[in-house]
Amino acid sequence: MFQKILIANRGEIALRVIRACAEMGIKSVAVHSTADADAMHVRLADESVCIGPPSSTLSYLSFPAIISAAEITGADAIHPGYGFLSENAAFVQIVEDHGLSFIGPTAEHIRVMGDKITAKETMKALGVPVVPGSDGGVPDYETAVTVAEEIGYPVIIKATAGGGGKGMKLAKSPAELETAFRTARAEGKANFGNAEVYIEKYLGKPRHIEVQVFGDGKGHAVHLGERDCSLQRRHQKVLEEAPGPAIDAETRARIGKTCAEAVARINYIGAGTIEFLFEDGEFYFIEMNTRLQVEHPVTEGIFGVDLVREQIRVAQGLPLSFEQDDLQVNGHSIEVRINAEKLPNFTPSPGTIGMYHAPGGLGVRMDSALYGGYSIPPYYDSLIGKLIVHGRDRDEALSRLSRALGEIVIEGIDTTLPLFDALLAEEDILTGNYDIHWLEKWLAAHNG
Amino acid sequence: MFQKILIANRGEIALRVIRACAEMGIKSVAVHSTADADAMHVRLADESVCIGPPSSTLSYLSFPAIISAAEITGADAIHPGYGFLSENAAFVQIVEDHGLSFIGPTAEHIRVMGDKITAKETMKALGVPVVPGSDGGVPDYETAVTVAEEIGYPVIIKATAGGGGKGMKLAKSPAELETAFRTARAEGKANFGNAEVYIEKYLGKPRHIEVQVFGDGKGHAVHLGERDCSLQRRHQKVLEEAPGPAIDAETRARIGKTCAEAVARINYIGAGTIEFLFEDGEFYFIEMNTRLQVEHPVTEGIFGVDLVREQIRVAQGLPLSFEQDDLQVNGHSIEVRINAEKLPNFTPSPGTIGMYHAPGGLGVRMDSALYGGYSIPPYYDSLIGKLIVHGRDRDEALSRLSRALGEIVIEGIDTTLPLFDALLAEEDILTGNYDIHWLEKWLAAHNG
Amino acid sequence: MTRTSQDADVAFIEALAELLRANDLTEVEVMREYGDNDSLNVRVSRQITAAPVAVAAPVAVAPVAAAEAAPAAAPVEDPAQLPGAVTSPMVGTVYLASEPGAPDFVSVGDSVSEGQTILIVEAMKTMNQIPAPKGGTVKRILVENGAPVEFGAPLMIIE
Amino acid sequence: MTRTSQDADVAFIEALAELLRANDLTEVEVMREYGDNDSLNVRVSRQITAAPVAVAAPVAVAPVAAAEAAPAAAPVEDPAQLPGAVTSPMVGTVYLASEPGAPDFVSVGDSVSEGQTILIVEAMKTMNQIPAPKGGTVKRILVENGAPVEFGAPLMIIE
Repeated sequence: MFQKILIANRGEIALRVIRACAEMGIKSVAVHSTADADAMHVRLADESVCIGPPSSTLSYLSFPAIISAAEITGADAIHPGYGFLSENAAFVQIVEDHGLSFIGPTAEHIRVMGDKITAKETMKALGVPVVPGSDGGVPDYETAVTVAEEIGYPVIIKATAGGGGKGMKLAKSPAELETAFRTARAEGKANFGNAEVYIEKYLGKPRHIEVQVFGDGKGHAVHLGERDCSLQRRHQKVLEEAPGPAIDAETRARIGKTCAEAVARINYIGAGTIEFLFEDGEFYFIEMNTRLQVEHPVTEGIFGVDLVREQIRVAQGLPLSFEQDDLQVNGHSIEVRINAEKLPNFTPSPGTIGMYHAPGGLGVRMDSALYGGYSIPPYYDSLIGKLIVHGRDRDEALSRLSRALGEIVIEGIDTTLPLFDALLAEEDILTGNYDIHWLEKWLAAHNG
Repeated sequence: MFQKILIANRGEIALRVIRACAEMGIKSVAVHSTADADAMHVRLADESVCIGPPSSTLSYLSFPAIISAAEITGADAIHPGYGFLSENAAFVQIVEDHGLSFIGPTAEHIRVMGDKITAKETMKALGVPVVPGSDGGVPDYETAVTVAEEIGYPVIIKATAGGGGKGMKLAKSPAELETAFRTARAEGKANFGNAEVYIEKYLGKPRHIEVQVFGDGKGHAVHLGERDCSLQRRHQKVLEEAPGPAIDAETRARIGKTCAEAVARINYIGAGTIEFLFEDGEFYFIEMNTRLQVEHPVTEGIFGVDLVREQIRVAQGLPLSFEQDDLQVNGHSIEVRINAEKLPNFTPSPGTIGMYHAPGGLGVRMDSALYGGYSIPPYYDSLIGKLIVHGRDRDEALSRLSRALGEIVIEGIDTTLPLFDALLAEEDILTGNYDIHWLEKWLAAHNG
Repeated sequence: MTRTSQDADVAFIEALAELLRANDLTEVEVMREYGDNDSLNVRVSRQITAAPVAVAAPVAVAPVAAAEAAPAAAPVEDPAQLPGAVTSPMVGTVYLASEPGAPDFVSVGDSVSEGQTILIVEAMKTMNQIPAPKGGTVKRILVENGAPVEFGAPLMIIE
Repeated sequence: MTRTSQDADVAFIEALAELLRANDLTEVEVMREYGDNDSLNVRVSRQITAAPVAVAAPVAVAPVAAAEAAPAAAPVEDPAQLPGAVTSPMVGTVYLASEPGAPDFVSVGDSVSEGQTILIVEAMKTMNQIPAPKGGTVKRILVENGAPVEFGAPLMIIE
């Protein structure tokens, strides 16, 4: 059993892991750059080691610094959090070469899922639905007709050599196919010197739905339902919720089973997230994240389990502390990401916090490394806190979110908090009627 | 439907009610004494009214001040919180006479349950178990033998006119009865001029178990299981948990059904708590509290419902938002009461808060009206916060409590926080092996 | 513990205070045990201001008046703090006359004598006559007829 | 213990205060036991204002030395801030010699030239030779052989 875990991260996620360690009776070691000497994760860990200067490359991303810190403190295992080294296969290998345990999947799984093409092929082979397409070049219009019929309209024709929107043509119906096919070829030829095109299913208004899976590394795995993370700005998630407003119990059970079986078959170990686009009742694989997600607390909210505790358990060779049948959805959870950013342009806003006051009461969870008087260094991610609410249903969770937002005090810097007050006044948010384009459109309309 | 609710209270419970109002879209009015002008409940309510000087008698207990405040703000209803006017039948009458709604039971129910003897008779008639006894004077030893056999040993013989421990004699077995009986009579005669004695079941190491009930005022009621509040100092609860470590599902269902049926039969409306001593598998009624309890969050923790929301619902004539079958125990919750008191003597410690930092993360709820820089006035109760944790089981909840206690920062005053760290090192606390005398004995042993 | 030792304690604390001032300190804390049941804990602290600023209280009145003239300016006037302010002894509704149509109890410029009713505050259907706390001239009436008032709200200025 | 000792206490605290002021310290805390039931705890602190205070680095050396002589006194020395401090460029384990049994790279009193190896920090099985950043004399060696060091930890003083 682990006696001491080093957390190779900072901020709220380092705190998250320290809390799990404390509750499991395992000592924690914080590592930090010189810029983070006064950070909360340093204060709350049992031990701390300064591992380098502010630059992440020389501190939180430095293999020798982190391995050395583990060695001089006698840690048994390293938890990578998210970001930084959490999906770095080479780091996992080095951790294991030094006789330490990595709390996460194997280097091999990280490597496979880290390559988009290999990941897609692997998932497809494991029975996970991917975006249907021609699987390579479509030589002529006649073949295009056959392929498009198989896939079902609308389809998109893309130049194999293309990018940046050039050589991409939409065909909503068979009538539009020929023009789209020939135009895409022509644009491919003109722009990239290559007329070859392929065909894929076109998704107009998809949602981002991700399925939380957990494997024990011994061929057993469960799923913990889905999260809807469609509200994104520049591919950064802003608000996440579980269960997804567009997913019913039957759909959840179906896709969940598919995902759990897929990761069980590859002996996946630890927490993983399989991300999909979801439209018209169908799922299309995007990628798999082989780590804890920022938004994992919404899943914890509806299932009442501690995902970090489970990560630590399975990394020690223990079984998961629950079976699939133990996991029943209970109510609804929403998370909002509080960034040190100034609206409307989301300009980074580091600085010194004056008063910090966390919201409290029933159904409110705050995961944040802030404290009154803390100086947010300008070197790292702008995420400074996550407010997670839980209610018996989505309406109760939304009301609670609104109420809790009204209690937070973060003086001294600008934050994204006002964005959430504004979103909660939108009918589409209140009804859950949004897709992955909704927030960008809304921001464009409101900041124009 | 209520548009605006006035909260006739202060501190964390005023905040608790304001939060429920905010989540239900109902405006809130805070009332406050001049000493509480800067209090959190004043800051977070939609409106506030200064109702008098620091003295409670002239502010939070003043009928005219509170009724006037409701009238000038146009409130529809008054929530009394706990303490102050929450169990004052005359106040309820005046609230209703002024055309306002009282969020709580009727004046009549408060009156009946406010009188210990009437309450006991009423509960007994409703089928709620009370301490078995002779129901009046026992004239001679022969009768005493019969009564004691019926009740079962051990029994205690008490002088009818007695008090303060005088004229109270314990008989653990039939062999001890005669001496006990005659001594009690003699002491009664000598001390109070009256030799009459009565006999009751003796409870040596009872637990304090209370059952949460909720009535809709229309003959329908449910129970929300029990809380174990045995850890008390001078009859003040210090730590509460649900479910009770000594109560199994069958026992819970049995006593819960008895209590729910009892309050349903009297058309009880709102939240109520039926308090029992519990020993050897049997319950013995002590009293009924016709209001929200300080420790209601542990019940909210395991059932996932908002009791204040339900109070407000039924006060408007709405049904409860759940049925008995919807209420399934989920995990374990523990609350600790953080008082502004200096250990070891629990000396009141009002003063100005320096930094205040609430604990966060999974399964942690903080109900507190503190904020950094707040001055705790010396005029009121010393309760300044409640830390409530939830875990999948009792062990997880205990670990989480320990972890969360390590995160709280309350600078500038002394608090009872160190007591809980010490309690969590005690085997009896970790195993749930305590009764109503445990804490007093422990304090005596540790402060001697 | 004798009472006379208090003199010693005071002298001791006075010495500490002088020591603080002479040395420009902010705080001295002393915990002294002299033996059984004889101990002394002292903490002496001293706020060092940024720079000597002479602020005499009466001077503050002038900026308040200025604030009235320019409502956008910062410090809000608190009439309850003005000399001669009569504040409400209870929360309720103000009535300036005994009944609708009747003349007001007092008007600006009136001379009032101590104990004379100046207005009524209604609380819970009870009409509470509010007396002038002292004789003088009604300088300002700060509430309107029928207005709600909190405890401590300024009602009039009588000087 | 007699009350007259208060004079002694005041004199003692006064000495501390002067010491604070003279040395530009912010706080001194003293816990003194004179024998059974006779103890004195003193904390003396002083706010250093934003007012221009000329703090030349070398001046700081004097109070630091004093602090070493009296370990009970408050502010902990930070050798990393001393002039001539050589700090660790990485986290790892310090070795003062090239291998067990070999002589140390340098000893106190040695003259070293810029670039000369003064010790090794091992990180991830790699022996990193740490060079002297400048020439001078080894005044102090602040780490022991085999000790773990953080990034930025002071290793030696070379002046």
